Amino acid sequence: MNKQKQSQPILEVKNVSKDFSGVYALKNVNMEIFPGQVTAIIGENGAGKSTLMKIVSGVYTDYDGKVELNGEEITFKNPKEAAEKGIVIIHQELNLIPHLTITENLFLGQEITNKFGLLDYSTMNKKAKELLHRLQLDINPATPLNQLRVGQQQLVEIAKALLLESKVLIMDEPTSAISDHEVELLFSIINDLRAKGVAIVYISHKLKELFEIADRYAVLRDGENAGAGMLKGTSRDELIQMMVGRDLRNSFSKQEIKHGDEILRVENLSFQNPENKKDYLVHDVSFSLKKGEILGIAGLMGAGRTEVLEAIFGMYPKYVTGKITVDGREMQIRSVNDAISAGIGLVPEDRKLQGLILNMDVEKNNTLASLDQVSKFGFISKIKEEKLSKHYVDKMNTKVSSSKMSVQKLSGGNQQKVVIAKWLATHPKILLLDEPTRGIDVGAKSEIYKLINELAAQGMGIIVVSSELPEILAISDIIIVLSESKLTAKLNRNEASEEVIMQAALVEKE
Amino acid sequence: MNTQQLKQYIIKFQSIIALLLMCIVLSFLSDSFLSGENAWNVMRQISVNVIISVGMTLIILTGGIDLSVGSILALSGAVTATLLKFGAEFIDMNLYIGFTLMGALVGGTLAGTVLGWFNGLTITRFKVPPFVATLAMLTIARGLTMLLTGGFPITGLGNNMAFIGTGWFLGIPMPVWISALIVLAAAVVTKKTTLGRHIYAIGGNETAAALSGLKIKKVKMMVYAIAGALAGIGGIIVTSRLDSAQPNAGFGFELDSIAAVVIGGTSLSGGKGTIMGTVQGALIIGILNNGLVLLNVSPFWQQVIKGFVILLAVVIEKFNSKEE
Amino acid sequence: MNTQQLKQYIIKFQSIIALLLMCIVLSFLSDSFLSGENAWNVMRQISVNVIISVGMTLIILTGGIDLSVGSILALSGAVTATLLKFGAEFIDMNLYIGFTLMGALVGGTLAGTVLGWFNGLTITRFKVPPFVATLAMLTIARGLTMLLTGGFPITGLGNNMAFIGTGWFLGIPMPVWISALIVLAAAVVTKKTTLGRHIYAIGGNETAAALSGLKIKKVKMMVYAIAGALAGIGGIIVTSRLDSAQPNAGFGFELDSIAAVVIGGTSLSGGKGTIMGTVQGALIIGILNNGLVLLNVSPFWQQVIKGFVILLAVVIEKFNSKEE
Amino acid sequence: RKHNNPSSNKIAVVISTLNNPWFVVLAESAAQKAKDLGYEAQIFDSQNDPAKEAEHFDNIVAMGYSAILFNPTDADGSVLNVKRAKTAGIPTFCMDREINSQDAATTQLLSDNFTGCVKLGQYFVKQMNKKGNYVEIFGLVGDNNTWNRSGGFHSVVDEFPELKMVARQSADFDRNKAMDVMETIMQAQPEIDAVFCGNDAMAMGAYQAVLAAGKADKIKVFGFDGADDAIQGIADGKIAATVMQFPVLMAQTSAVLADEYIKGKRDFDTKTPVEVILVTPENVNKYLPKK
Ligand SMILES: Nc1ncnc2c1ncn2[C@@H]1O[C@H](COP(=O)(O)OP(=O)(O)OP(=O)(O)O)[C@@H](O)[C@H]1O
Ligand SMILES: Nc1ncnc2c1ncn2[C@@H]1O[C@H](COP(=O)(O)OP(=O)(O)OP(=O)(O)O)[C@@H](O)[C@H]1O
Ligand SMILES: [Mg+2]
Ligand SMILES: [Mg+2]
Repeated sequence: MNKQKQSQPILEVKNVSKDFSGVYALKNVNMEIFPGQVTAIIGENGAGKSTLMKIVSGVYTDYDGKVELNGEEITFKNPKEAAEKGIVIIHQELNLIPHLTITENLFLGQEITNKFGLLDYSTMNKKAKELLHRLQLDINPATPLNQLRVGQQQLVEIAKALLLESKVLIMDEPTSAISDHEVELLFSIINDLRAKGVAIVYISHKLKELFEIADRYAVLRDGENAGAGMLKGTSRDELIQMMVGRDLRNSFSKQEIKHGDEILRVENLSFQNPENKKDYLVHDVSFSLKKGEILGIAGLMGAGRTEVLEAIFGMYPKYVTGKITVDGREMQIRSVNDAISAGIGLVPEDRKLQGLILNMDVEKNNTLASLDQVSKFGFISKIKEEKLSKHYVDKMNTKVSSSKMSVQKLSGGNQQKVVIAKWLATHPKILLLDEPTRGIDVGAKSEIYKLINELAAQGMGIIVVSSELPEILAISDIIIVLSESKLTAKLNRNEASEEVIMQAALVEKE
Repeated sequence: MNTQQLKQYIIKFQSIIALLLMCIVLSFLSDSFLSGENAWNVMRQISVNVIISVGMTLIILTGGIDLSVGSILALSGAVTATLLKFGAEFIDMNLYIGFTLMGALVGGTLAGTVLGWFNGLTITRFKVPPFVATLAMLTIARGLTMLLTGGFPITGLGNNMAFIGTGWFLGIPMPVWISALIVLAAAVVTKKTTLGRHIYAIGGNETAAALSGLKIKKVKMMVYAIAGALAGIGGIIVTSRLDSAQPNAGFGFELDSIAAVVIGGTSLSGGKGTIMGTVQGALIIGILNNGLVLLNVSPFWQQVIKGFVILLAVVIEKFNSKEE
Repeated sequence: MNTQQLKQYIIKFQSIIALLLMCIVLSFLSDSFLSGENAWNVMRQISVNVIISVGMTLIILTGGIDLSVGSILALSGAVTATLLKFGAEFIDMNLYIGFTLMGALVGGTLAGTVLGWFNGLTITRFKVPPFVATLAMLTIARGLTMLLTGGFPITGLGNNMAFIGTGWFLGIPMPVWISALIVLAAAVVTKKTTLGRHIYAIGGNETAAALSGLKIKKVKMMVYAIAGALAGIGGIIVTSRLDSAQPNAGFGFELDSIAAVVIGGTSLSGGKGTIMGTVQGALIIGILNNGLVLLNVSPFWQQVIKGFVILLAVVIEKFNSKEE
Repeated sequence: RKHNNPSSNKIAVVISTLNNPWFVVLAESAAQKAKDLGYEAQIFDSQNDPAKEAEHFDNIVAMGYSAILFNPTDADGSVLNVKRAKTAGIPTFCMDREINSQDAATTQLLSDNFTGCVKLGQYFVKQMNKKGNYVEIFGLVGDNNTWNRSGGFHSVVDEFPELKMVARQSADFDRNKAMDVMETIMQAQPEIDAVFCGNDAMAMGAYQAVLAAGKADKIKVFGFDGADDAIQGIADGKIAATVMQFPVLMAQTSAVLADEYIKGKRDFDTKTPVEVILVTPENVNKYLPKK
């Protein structure tokens, strides 16, 4: 909006380096952020994007180099100081308090009090309501946060940042848990802010989004600058080239696989809401899956996609009804163990909470679900375990300095690979993947797609839940669409397009 | 949402129903249970536990725990009694300050505050887990009490001091007044103030709280110091009631207090619970103790029964909060 | 990685250095410290704590805690002594079974196992938090012990029984043998078996473990039952050493045991720690107790010093593991 | 293996607990007397735990003490310890509490709790005119003094059918607990004429409850131990009676006997009874704490 201002960066990063006990996450990184523009920061998993943003926003206080705000060097003691200077960050990890209400979360650390010094709930609730409304999240702001789904929580996280008067707004993968509909909303908000002259830093692995919203880009590779400039006139392939330092264009294309016999049939699957017996999280869903087939499940946030997988995987036997047939035999899946012995594996939605033992090493996480393969009479064979783990680390190209490294030190993408490897080690017949590429860079993504395809080619049946339609379209043989816990469409690969899927996903919504 | 709110009210109600049920059963079993005098007895007897448990609730809400309350209580009582009886002699300066009652009370409470603050210090600055830090303090404060008193009780503290623990004011026993005021203040703090929100937030998700700019260390220090101060006040009341500071006072109080907090529905992992719940928890324990003695149940059986009631209370509580 | 491994070795080494340092200082301060007899004394004295703490370590590794070990120890001792002395009378069936020593030992251990198993049951099936479940058991088991013994010690258990606690075998005291074997077994279980791996996984992230198909409830039940059994063995040793089952034996043992585990570097939030660490923790406490007595420190000061040493040990431990 | 080298002149004082002033006096008087006699003295606190006590004995044997002044935690549980010391050539002198062995200890200086309570019981019966309702508050369950005192008392009082025990509860020898328990009992039992407490701390606690309930002139409080405030209480008409034990005398005598042993004397009586005296308003003046 203000041409003159745009030529002056509001935030400048100069020669910043940061190491975690000797291992460099950032090396001499420079970056400029301009007001009234959206700067996309791109890079593979572990490239250092989040680390850089944590430095800028006062989370990490020990680093080398300089950060300048409006030409003046700044050093923050904590995130609050940064926020006071107008640098606000939406973290990649959700940072909300489960038992507090939405309002309380939004105003945490900046509570409004009345003249007696007591909390002024009516004002806060009112403001919260307005804010939520802006994000089309029409929930009572006095609802405790832990009653919201991940996607809704991410919207609250965004709302929390919007509450602060920001000059620089950093969004670290804000769309990883929300679906296209909410993404559009977020973009309209970003556009508003941009028009008001706010500098926005936007981190995402979804390149399509970046082209839609960003003005500039900056690429990080292995903690170093790998290019920056205006997005206009830069092609997707060029970006990818910068990110990974190699050409990835043809790395993924769907192979035609000959499908075999039916491996999974789900009939009249229903999942009662444990909190409300009359409500169904999954209602009367039926489908079938053949060997070597990839089934994509699409739908909006809260449509019940996760619950379909959870129901099949035996996580809530008390609330699930329906018939599940695996390999022609009807299965009574009353527990996760039943599911595993029936040959089913689930790569869950939230890898940190549900997928990994964070303080264990890569190797032990790899073998957790298949310990009996590497043990005899209950004793684990170290050699076999190492071999098994090495096999999958190599196969999946997991970037680890050693398989004895604790998984919490890995970047998101590599963590996801560890979770997938855990299930592959059990040699499942059917693999359920819930948002397998959430927060994963293009390089790792295409590796995962390739892997999924390979697994299918070996005769595994695969179900993928994803909020990214292009992803669903690219990898699925058949696609089912859920809307408000009901199945609203079953599409063949050739019938499906983004439009058709969105149509089905929005059924009954209005 | 409205049905949910309704449900939540029912849950609150249920907890009180459980209490009422206990009372009804007891009043059938024992004539004396329902007398007004007995009611005041129970209230007075639980008042020290309530006071300590308020501090314990705050600490547990932040995700911590305090095993040292009983020892701190003893030390504070001993400090109060010492100040009151012997004054503080500053031998070096050839100074002798005769402590008035008020001075002694402040001194006793301060002693508790300082020890609580020290707990907070080791926990926040030296990152010692609360369980261990306060376990160490349990031993340290007990040792200090023994050193201060030489292992002997300090008795004969005078009528003014006795009033705090045994007096009545407007028809209500003093300890009940004190505990009620503390409960009220704590309920307001937890529900209505920024500090309260921060306590819940820290217990709910410390990382997130830190990233929201909350001063974790400051809040925690404060909470441990408050708990220490409350243990100090508890110590004063105990000392006053007995007209004697006992070096082994407060032994095992930490477990009673934690039991009250947990029966009251506060989660030991932090971030969830209320002061009023804790009061109910203390009431349940108090009424149980009272009832078992009224019924002249053998002390051996009392222990077994108490254990099962704690289990039962928590199971019911769990069951209810699942409905939530 | 190599530097990292090296560092980790150094850390292990440091912990032992600390122990050595303590020993060196003590041997300068007291002539008797380094005598062989004193060394066996220390080892024998810590053996019961070591045995209990092995169980406690397993429980804490799963993210739980056990406050009932002391009471279970007392009950197991009482059961063993009762069986040994009076046999089990089945009055109804007109049956009298004189228990041989072996039978009594099995019976005592079994009693501990059952109570531990009951802890596991309330924790896994009724979802009572471990702190509360075992707090209740602390009271219940103590009450049951009182009921069983009528509050009186049971004595005169014979020489065979006494051998377990006071005898020597191949120049090593029996309790040391027993604790060493248990430590060895537990170290193998935690490091080399699937059960051990499952214990760590559950403590590290229970949800993820459950979703990986681990049988959480089964593992937890097992761990609590094992801890109960070990408390039972501890009870047998205590009873045997004293030639008498004391109804109030084991009082406060839970805190000593937790202290050993925590000083040994096991995290109270679960998933991280080792059996050998716990042994070191127990050694530190044991040597400290021994040293303070050898140096003729007044019992009151001993408490204060012990508290500070616990703090210090954990601070050093924290400091080291940060380097990791 | 004898450690009894003449150069060692250390005396150990092993005390059942220091959590009770009575035992603090016992321990400190013994240690002081030993020091006065020219020995190094050290106090070991068993914290009411026979297992800790066993540890102390191990240490004492290892460190080569020349005598042990011993206040056992348990009559039976402590026997093995004393025998172990004896085997190592270290004489043990029991103070206040007995161990159930004729030959393990060199001698036992006992203030007989049972007999003391028999005396108290007799006085109690007289004061009550053989009828009325009374309450018993006993001490730590599992402590043998608890049962000695209770047993002595009941051996007399149970002979009188019109003396009815209307409640019997434990208060762990603790003043605060005794007060709470007494308060509650008075609710259930409006007609109480007396309360017998297993020690003076509980007696004082019960008295506080009785006083607060305005029944100080109706309910007679009986204690045991001869603690300073209880003796003062008898003089002030608050407490009806207690049994005086003589911890200082007992402790000092044991130190003297130990000294004699070290100097070569060997023939000691297996038991040396130390008088316990019933203190009532009639004779209280003799025992009032000097200040
Ligand atoms: N707290 C930490 N301790 C040790 N290493 C860390 C820590 N945080 C990050 N790292 C390492 O620093 C590097 C950069 O991580 P960062 O989270 O910044 O990557 P990112 O670009 O945000 O990746 P992603 O796209 O997966 O979020 C990675 O190699 C990571 O393993
Ligand atoms: N534990 C719960 N408490 C309350 N509501 C729930 C709970 N779990 C699921 N729901 C509701 O059930 C519906 C389906 O949720 P589900 O997680 O299956 O959606 P999804 O399609 O997987 O969405 P996402 O993309 O966010 O994973 C939503 O309306 C959600 O709010
Ligand atoms: Mg990141
Ligand atoms: Mg989902």
